[in-house]
Formats: sequence, C-alpha cells, structure tokens
Amino acid sequence: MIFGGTMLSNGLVFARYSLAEWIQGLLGDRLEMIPEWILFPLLMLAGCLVIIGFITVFALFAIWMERKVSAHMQCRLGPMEVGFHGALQTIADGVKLLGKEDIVPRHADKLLHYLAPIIVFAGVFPLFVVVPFSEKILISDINLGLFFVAAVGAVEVVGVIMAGWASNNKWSLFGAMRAATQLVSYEIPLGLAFLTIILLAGSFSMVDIIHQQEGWLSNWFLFHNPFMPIIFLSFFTASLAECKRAPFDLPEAESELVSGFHTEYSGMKFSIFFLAEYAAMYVVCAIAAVMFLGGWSTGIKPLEAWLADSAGNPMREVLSNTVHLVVIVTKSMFLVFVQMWLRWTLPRIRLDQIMHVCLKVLLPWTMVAMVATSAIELCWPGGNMVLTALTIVIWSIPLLWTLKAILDMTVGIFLKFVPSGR
Amino acid sequence: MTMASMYFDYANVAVFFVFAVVFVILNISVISVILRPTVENDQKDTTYECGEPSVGSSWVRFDMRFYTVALVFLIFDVEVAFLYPWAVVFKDLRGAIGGSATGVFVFLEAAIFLLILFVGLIYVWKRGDLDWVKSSSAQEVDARQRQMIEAKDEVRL
Amino acid sequence: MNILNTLSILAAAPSEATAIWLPVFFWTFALVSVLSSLAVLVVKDIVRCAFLIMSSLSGLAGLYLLLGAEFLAFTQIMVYVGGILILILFGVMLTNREPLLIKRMKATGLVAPGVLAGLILFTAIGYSVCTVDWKVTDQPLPADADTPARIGNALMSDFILPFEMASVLLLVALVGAAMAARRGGAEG
Amino acid sequence: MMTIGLTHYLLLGGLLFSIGMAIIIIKRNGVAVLMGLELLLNAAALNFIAFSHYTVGDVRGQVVAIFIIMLAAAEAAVALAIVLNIFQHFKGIEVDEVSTLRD
Repeated sequence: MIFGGTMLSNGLVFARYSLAEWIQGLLGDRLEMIPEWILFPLLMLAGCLVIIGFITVFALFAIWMERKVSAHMQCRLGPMEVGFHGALQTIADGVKLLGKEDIVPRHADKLLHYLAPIIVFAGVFPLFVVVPFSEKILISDINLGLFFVAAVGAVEVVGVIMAGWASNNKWSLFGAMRAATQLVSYEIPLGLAFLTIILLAGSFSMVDIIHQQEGWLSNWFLFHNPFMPIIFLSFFTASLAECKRAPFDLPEAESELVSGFHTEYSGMKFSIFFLAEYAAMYVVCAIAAVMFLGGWSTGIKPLEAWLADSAGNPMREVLSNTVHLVVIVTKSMFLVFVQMWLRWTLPRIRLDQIMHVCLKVLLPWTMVAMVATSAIELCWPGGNMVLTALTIVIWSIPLLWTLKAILDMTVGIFLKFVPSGR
Repeated sequence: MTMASMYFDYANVAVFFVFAVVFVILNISVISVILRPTVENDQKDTTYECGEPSVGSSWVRFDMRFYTVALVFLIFDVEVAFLYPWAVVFKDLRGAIGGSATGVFVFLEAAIFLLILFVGLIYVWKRGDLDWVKSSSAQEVDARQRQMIEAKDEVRL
Repeated sequence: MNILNTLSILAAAPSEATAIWLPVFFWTFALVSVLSSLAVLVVKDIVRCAFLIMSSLSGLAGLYLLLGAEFLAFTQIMVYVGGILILILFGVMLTNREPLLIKRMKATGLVAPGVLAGLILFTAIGYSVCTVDWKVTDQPLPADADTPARIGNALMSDFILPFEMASVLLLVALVGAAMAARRGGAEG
Repeated sequence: MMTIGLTHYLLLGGLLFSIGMAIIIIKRNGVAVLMGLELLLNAAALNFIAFSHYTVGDVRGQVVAIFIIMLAAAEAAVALAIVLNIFQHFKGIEVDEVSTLRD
C-alpha cells in the first residue's frame, strides 16, 4: 500500500530531472541563447508542476488509504467498486466535484469568500519548497528552512478565519473561531520543538539537519537524550492539531458543526480546501521525519557509507537517491498512517480540553524539555552514547506497554472471527 | 551563502506562491466553470442552517476567552521568534568541549529569558485565565455581574 | 552536462537574472503594501481593513527579504500575519456593538485634516530623504550574509540588556493585557 | 527599470508612515487606529533595515527591527485589551467619543 504510492511519487519527482533534460535535448546548443532571466523561472515552474503532481497523487492515494484504514479498523471493507479494491474511487469523486455547482450564499462577503481557498492553498503549497525527498531531489534547501515552515505555516489560519467570516453562516464562523484558536495555540509547542532541533543541529536548513543524523540509528535526534521523545510527542500532537485531524478535528466536527469553516463551500472550492489539508498532512509528517527520524537516512551506517561513495559512479548516485527517496517517503507515510489510525482510536475532544492540553500540558513540558536538552547539549556536546542508551531504555517501557495493549486488542479482535471449532 | 543564492532560493518560493494562486484561480474560475452546470435557484443561495430559514446574521460577538488565548499565543510567539537566533548560534558559542564560560553564559541568558516568561505563564494559569470552563465560584461572580450590567448579545460557544 | 548543475553554478554568482528580477519584485512588493494600506483608508468594512493590513505587512516582509533580512521577513510573517492579525480579528469580533451586522465603521469626520497631514508629512519626509547625502557603502551586506547567526551573536553580545528587557516587557504585556481583558470580560 | 537604491526604500517608508498617520487621524474605530499604528511601526522598521543594508552593512539595524516587532506585538496586546475595556464601558469603540478618563 505504502510502496505503491512511493513508486508513483518516485516517478513524479524524477520527472523534474527528466523535464530539465528534455528541455536541454530539445534546445541543445540554443540553450545559451535563452536569457537566464527567462530560463530560471521556467525551471522553477517545472519544479512547481512536479510538486503539484505529487500533491495530487498523494491526496488521491491518502484519501483512498484513509477510507481503507478506517474501514478495516471498523471491520468493514470500504470502497470496493471502482477499480481494484476501490483504488479509483477518489478519482471518481474528484471528477464528481469538478462537475459540482459553485454556490455562494447570498449574504456572504463574496470577495473574501473567493479569496479564502486561495490563501489556504497558497499557505500550504510553498512549504513544499523545503520538503526534502533526497539529497538531489529537493526544490531548494533554504537557509532558513525550519523557520520558513514555522512562518508560512501560520498563514493558513488567516484563510480559515476568512472562509468562516465570509460565509456569514453560524456554523462556519464557529468552526473558524475554533480553528483559529486551536491553530494559533498549537503553534507554540510546534515552535518550541523547532527550536530544540535547531539548537541540536546548529542550523535551520533541512539538509543540514538530516546530515547531522546520518550514521547509525542512534544518531537520530529522537534518541538524542531522554527528553527528545517528549518533544517528539508534543510535536506530533501539535501537528495533528495543525492539520485539524482527529482528535483535534473540532473545527470541522461533522456531527456538531456540519462541516465547520467550509460549510458554505462547494465544488472546486471545497476540493481545494481538501487538497490543502492533505498536502499539509504530508508536509508535517515529512518534517517530523526530517526533524526526529533522520530524514532520508536509513539508520544503517555501512549502507549509508556505501551509498554516499558514489564518486564516478552515476548508477550508484541514482540508486542512492532512490533509496533515500523511498526511505523518507516511507517514514512520512508511516506517520500519515498513524494520524489516520488515531482518528479511529481517539474520540474528539472538547474545546476546553484542547486548550488544556496545549497550554497546561504541552507548553510547560516542551519548555522544560527544551531547556533540559540545551543543558545536556552544553555538558555533552554532540550527543552521548550513554544518554542515547538511557533514552531507549526509559522509553521502551511505555512503548512496549503500548505495543502489548495493541497486540492484546488485535489478537482479541481476530479471535472473535476465528470459528470456535464446534 | 551569497546574496544571489539567497535570492535564488526565495525566487523559488515566489514562483511557488504565484503558482499556487494561479492554480486555485484556474480551478475555481476557469476549469470548473466550463464543466459545471449553473442552475439559478433562489433557495440555493440561502445560508445553510440545517434546513431552517436562517435567523439573523452570523456576524455575532464572541466570547472574551478567545481573546485571552490569542493573547497568550502572541506573547509566546514573539518569545519563540526571539529564541530562534539564540538556538542557531548556541552550538557555535557553547564551545567545542562542554562547559565553556561563554556556553554557560549563553545558556543562562536564554534560561533567564524563558524563566521570566514562565512566571507570566504561571501567573495567568493561577489567575484562571487559561481555564476555558471557569470555576463555579468565578461563574457565580460573572453571573452576578451580568445581572447588574445588561449584556444580552453574547454568544457562548 | 546536467542543466540543474548549470543552474546551481549560475545561482551562486550574481547574474543578469537578479538584475532583471530584483526591480520587478521591489515594485510588486512596494505596490502591494502601498495600495493595500491606501485601501485601508477608503474601505469601510473593518474586517476587510484587517485583511488589507495583513497584505500590506506581507508586502513589507517581501521587501525585507530583498534587503537581505530573511530572518526579519519570516519573523514579520509569523508575528504579524500569524499573531497580531488574529488578535485584531478577535478584537473586531469582540467589539461588535450589536449582534446584527454592525461591521461598517461610522462615517468619518476628519478626512480632510487626515489627508492633509499625510500629504504634508510625506512632502517633508520626501524632501529630507532626497536632499540628505546618505553615506551608502560599497559593500551592502557581507557576501556570506548568514543573517540569523549574526543576529544571534549580536543578541548575545551587544544587545544582552534589551534581550532580557524584552522578556520583562513581554511579561508585563501578558500580565497587564490578561488583567485588562479579564476585567473587560467580567463586565460583559 | 532602474536600479533600486536606498532612496527608494526610504521614500516607501515615508509614504507608508504618512498613510499610517492619515489612517490614525481619519478612522474613528479604535481597532482601525491600532492598524494605523502598526503601519507606523513597520515603516520605521523598514527604514532601519534599509539603513542596515545600505549604509552600515551590519545586522544591528535588523536587531532593532526585531525589537520593533516585539514592541508592536506587546503594544497590540495591551492596546486591544484597553479597546475591549473601552467597549465595555462606553458601549462603543469610536475613539472621539471616549472623552472622560473616569466616571
């Protein structure tokens, strides 16, 4: 399931290379004749097209995956009719949405109603500039990578409030206010988690952060010291809230607010909101993978060294990029899967509980963990094997306990279906 | 990192931003206009309120608690923004071998910065500004005051 | 030869592309910020005013980027667009006089003095900007403009006292505003 | 197209400052006056950054601009709290109707 999507995105991202090569082949020597002030934007546009292709494919795949995951978690089959196991169902839905009428309520603020989906999408799409796929396959390694994510990620809230306000619908406005409150408050734990990683890596750049974590698995920032898993959990929780995913899906709580801030949106405008949501899902998961799970690094030192040693060996370079691409997309897709899994595990929480979790649990804990990490970094620069071992030992207890609980439950469910033999 | 290279990076962002805007406009106003039907209907344009005729405008007044949350957020947002430059130089300044004087100094500086703001967090926490549902005694005080001053148009979420 | 390699080599050196696109970006950002702040003067709807201010401040963030202050640009977006604007919007929604649509501001009384004051101020500023001989350096910002690290070093050395004072100021703002908001909330 | 220099940025800063001033004078809504104030602060920050880039070649101007942003945030928080209080007290936020300091 995961690998199908990986292969597809693999092809798409490589397309950026082949597109550039195709342009070159087409023009040959005449390439120099194109003024570079035209050439640059054109090539950047090629990057855009690749990324929009990736987002579309990812959204199609993720929506199908979401349906399948939720169905199987409830012992249903999910979509089965269109294509193999309903694989083409999302495409059919997309086509349906394309043909849907665009309805703007009479009393809406028409201009803002029109602008809102644009701002929401424009607040998510540029984030893909810094999302790395492999050493060579990334749009641009911005100097200020993580800070860029923190800043541009904040723009989405504006679009959400705009949508809710412009609709002149009570459900929309309530949803938008909830969304705004939730999105802004969870930016603080998110920012503190970014700070911790920047502190450890000494750089904002995504590629630098990944290079710091190469080598064995124990180099991942997740295992840096016993406080890092706290930061990771806080980051993941906050990113769930930022994506408005369950259990933080209060802004669009179907059972109470119809559809939240996009109640009055239909047709393509609605699908743009949806696309932005799924794109944001991938972005936060990929960034979590970069920050804590070593990015594209496999965590096996000899393999990494073998892949990196590609001097004069173009085939190995391609192989290395492919492996890294598969690794980082798999890590991100795993986190996406966990997001979907949580949706069907945890009930939606109330607004006061959301505020409680953010301001009274995540904020103090993340702050303490950040200060502790900086103190540790002061005493043992560059990490320490003892601390890593300690981290793994301490955190394996809750992890194993959780695994046991999961195993008990799954085995219990499976046993129900086993015929009793009589 | 040279200036030109920096511009190159952000030119990418600019192209992505413009592309996102154009992409959405194209989808909303061009492609779907060609494909979708447009059937005028007076009822269709009404605000959706679960099938009932909608009552009043929805541009209503909100509760004060939203403001307090946004306030706490803004203060801590600025704090986090202040700490980014500190975080990025921390590795350089703490010295190669742990515990150099500069390193301790830089650490303490940020620790004091955080501590002062932590005091603020504890203050608003203790005064109950972070409680979404107010304690029953605070609610009683509120109710009494509300009776004295007429405020009828609040919508509570 | 890979075109992307060529690209990265070209990107490292100041080029014709920068020379052509820089003015374009400057004028775009300048127009965005000036036009949207001018629109604030005219637009009656206070919520639209808030969004216009946002676009004006985003344009300014773009200008900071052109001036090599990338850190400042993103701080601007993070604090203004993500923070202050939300606060202002909440403020707007909290101060509607009536539950029904009173989002339009009252007619204004001081249009002529306002415009006049603005014009006079701009003339004065423009005059002084054009007449004073600013000592422009040949080397605008160092070539290795690693701004955040340099800002961090400055904050940790020359600007220690303001840095710590900032936290005190933020504390005071938090406590003061929370108290004022509480009083305002308790009465309503 | 001409090359962009310091003067362009300074004139732009001046223009934004004047517009902010005009907003403060013309608007009667307290929140709108706040917006004008933000514009003033930003025009000043733009000047600092432009000078930092063109005349000093240093980041000190940028550091000052960070402090300006911080101040603007603190100012917005407190000012909006005051506006909310004014609203509670006078049942409106038109700044020229607020003429008494106490009951």
